[in-house]
Amino acid sequence: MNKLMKKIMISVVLTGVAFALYQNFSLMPEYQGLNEGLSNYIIKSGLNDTGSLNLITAVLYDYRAFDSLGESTVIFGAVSGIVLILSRKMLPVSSKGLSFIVKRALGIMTPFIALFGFYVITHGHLTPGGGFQGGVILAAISIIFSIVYGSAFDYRRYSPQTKTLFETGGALTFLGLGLAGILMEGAFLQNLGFLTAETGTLISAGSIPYINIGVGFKVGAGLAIIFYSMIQKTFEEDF
Amino acid sequence: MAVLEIILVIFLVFSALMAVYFDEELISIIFLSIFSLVLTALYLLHKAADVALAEAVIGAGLNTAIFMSAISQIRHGDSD
Amino acid sequence: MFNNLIFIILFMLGFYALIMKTNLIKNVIGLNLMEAAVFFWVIAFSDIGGEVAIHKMGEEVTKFNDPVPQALTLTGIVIGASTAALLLTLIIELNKFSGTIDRDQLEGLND
Amino acid sequence: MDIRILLLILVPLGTAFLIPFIDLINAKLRRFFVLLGILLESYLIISIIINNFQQLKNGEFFLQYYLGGWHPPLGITLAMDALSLVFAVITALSLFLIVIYSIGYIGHHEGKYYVLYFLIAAASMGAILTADMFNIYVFIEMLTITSGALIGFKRTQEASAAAIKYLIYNVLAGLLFFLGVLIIYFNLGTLNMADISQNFASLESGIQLFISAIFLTAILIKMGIFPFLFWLPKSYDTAPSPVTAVLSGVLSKVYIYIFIRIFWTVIGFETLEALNLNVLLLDLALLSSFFGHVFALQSNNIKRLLGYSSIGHIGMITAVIMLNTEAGFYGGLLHIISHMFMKAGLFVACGYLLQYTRSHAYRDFKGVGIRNRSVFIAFIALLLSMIGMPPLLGFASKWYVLMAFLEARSYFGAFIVIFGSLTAVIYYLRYIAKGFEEVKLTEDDLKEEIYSRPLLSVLYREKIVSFITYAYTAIIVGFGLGFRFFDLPLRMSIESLMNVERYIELVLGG
Repeated sequence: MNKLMKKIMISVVLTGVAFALYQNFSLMPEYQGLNEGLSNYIIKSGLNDTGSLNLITAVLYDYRAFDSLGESTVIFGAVSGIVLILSRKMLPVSSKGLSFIVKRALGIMTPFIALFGFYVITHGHLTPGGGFQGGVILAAISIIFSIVYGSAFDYRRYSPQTKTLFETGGALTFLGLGLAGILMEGAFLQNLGFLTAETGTLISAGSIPYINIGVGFKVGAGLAIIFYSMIQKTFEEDF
Repeated sequence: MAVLEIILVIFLVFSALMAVYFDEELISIIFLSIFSLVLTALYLLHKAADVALAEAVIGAGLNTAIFMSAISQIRHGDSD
Repeated sequence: MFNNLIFIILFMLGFYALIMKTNLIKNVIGLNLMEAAVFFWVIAFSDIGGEVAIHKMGEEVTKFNDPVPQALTLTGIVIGASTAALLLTLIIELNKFSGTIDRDQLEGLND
Repeated sequence: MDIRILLLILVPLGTAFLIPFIDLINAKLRRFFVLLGILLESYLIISIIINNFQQLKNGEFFLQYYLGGWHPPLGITLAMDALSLVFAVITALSLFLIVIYSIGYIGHHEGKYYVLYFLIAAASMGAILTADMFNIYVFIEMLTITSGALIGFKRTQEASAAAIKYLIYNVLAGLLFFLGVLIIYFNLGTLNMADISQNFASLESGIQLFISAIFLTAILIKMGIFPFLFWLPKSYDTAPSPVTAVLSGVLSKVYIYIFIRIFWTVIGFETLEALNLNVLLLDLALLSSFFGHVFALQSNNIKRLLGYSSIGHIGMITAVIMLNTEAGFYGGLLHIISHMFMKAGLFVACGYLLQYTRSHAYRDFKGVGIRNRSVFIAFIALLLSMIGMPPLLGFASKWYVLMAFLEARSYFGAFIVIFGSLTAVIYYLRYIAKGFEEVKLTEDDLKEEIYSRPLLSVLYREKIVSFITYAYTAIIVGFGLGFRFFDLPLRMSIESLMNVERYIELVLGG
């Protein structure tokens, strides 16, 4: 009875909240794009300013690069927290993994997945994608390995220390490029002018591709660490 | 275009409903993954390619893997 | 109008799962649904019928979709994924001690 | 363009990034490195104050930094006025003291602990210094994730449950904040705080109300005001003592700063008044304060009690700030400073006192005062300051708060201040009396207790821990005698807070 009352009350509250939200959202005027302000400027002169064809990458790694630094710091913090909470000294000894055919097929596919990941990372300023998306694809390789070959395979090849090295290396690359911006151009995370080449080529857009590479390594290694920390306990019980 | 969008939106709401409705966690997670895929398609329809790519790799790929690895080690019922 | 309705349906579904479901994993799923609802609304609202905000070499496009909300949403998606991972980690750790992930049973165990 | 305010964020961030490297090379260097980082941070703060002291005195203090070389409203701008300076100084001082305390307290997983700690430092500095709405969101999420992980640091069932609760509430608040920022962007096309402030009045009142309500919900959850206070005591209880000191000493104050920035600088108090939200908020905050003190009365756990009392004090601070008078700001800001030192000091002292007890419960508090007499006296001094005894800092700040309430003829507020002090006398005296109760323990009992407690609370360097407790007590006593010291910075910060046009002009024009 008590539970039913609670359910009814919460449903009433939820309906009320939904109604209030709907009322308020219908107040919002139809968005027609803005004739002045941030987005208009970026659409007009984003290409000239940054040399990046992809304007979203231009926003992420040039106009608002500090946000991206904060964002990768959030992942760094999450990784540290997860490793702290789940740290166990147990080495994951694996199950045998899937069948021979699957392993062979994956062996053929892996280079292409890695290639796609690197493509997404390095072409962040030309096509959709960038450090974050490509980094997740790289982490996915690690995840697929642990499913198909059994978890110890990837673990033995790339120890947690290596992954940590990649992760902090990526973060420090980002920070270092920012400091280089202070030294060479005068402001933190300013686009490095001397790296700019002809627009539309791979080595254009100043420091954006290099930041992308740093972020890609950071995110990939960090997410792989998260995944490996989370599957460790299963194997502890297998003993 | 509009028809495709409506179909996708119906799928979206349906998969979200199912993800909430089922008590079994595994089914919920699979529906959440489907939800992310449909959302990816909708992002593409709305001309947001970067967000679509991010949603595809993070929402449908990584989140599913993390959720699965979480439920694979959760024991039920035996409180000690 | 249409998008607002979808946003509210998804948001409320997520909120319902967060409040009413006692299973902690379902709560995290609810949180994810709420995040997805917000991000979907942002993208759908900022769609003004233009092209993807990427220049193509040798082509002049006059109308782009606003790139700034998309960049902000990307940040939000990544942050949401890392919070979900941290929450699930804590749930695993909680389950190791209590053997349950049911909120009602946990209330009884704690105090 | 003053690079030091950028370095205030980058130094802790770089320290956090480098600690895993140092761990790989030689883990013994870590502690030295941590100290180096925090000393550099303190040096930066001190040099900012000394170099700009004249401007500070004339009320012209303002520093800013354009990230990426983009001038506002295009890119992200860091801005520091007198209000941010006051918050940055007290935050840095707290962080400095608690880092030294952590060196004495944390004996396990030190590497990851310091990484998360320095990320909190970087994020709180960032949230204080930035002048960009979305940047605040990023830093808030950073604070949420790092502090959530640290609440689960003890790795017990209670700690994990508390951390999950904390994270769910705070992620929800962060999501609402994101929605609010995006709605502002869709209406005004900008993310710079000064630019938003300039144009906010031109919006329709319905949308103004909507945006204010969303931000209000988000920040009230973060601060722990009445309808959303349920995550707070549990997480304060289960986190290790230095983390609790950070949570109550730094995080809640950073959220109050964000609250002030958003509702005075960005949205503007006139808007709140026009929407009739200020009266509602004032009553809500006072109610929250009342409930905090009442819950504290029935609490049987010292750390949870301190958490409830934090709710009471933060509600009081919010209420007195909501009066929007000069006296209100003076009392509120002074009480923020004094509460920061008192609460952090109390948690720090608790970490020392509760090292030999099985739990934080009331019955286990027996005999604590006899075993560690000098630290317990410091603890009592801090408690008396919380109550508001005359020569201590708590008295001065509570006096100004009371005067502000009486001046504004808000008698309910004045009643809450006195009620808080009176209930505090009751619930603290209980613990002081219990602490001096004689306990007959044999050697074996003591040994058994030591081995039964979780490994993490073992203190390695008791001297450092007790020294920091004395330092906090010295601050309370010293500044309590000389609370006029805060007169200049508080007047400066109130002036810069009330003068929104000047802030807009400096951020956009400078």
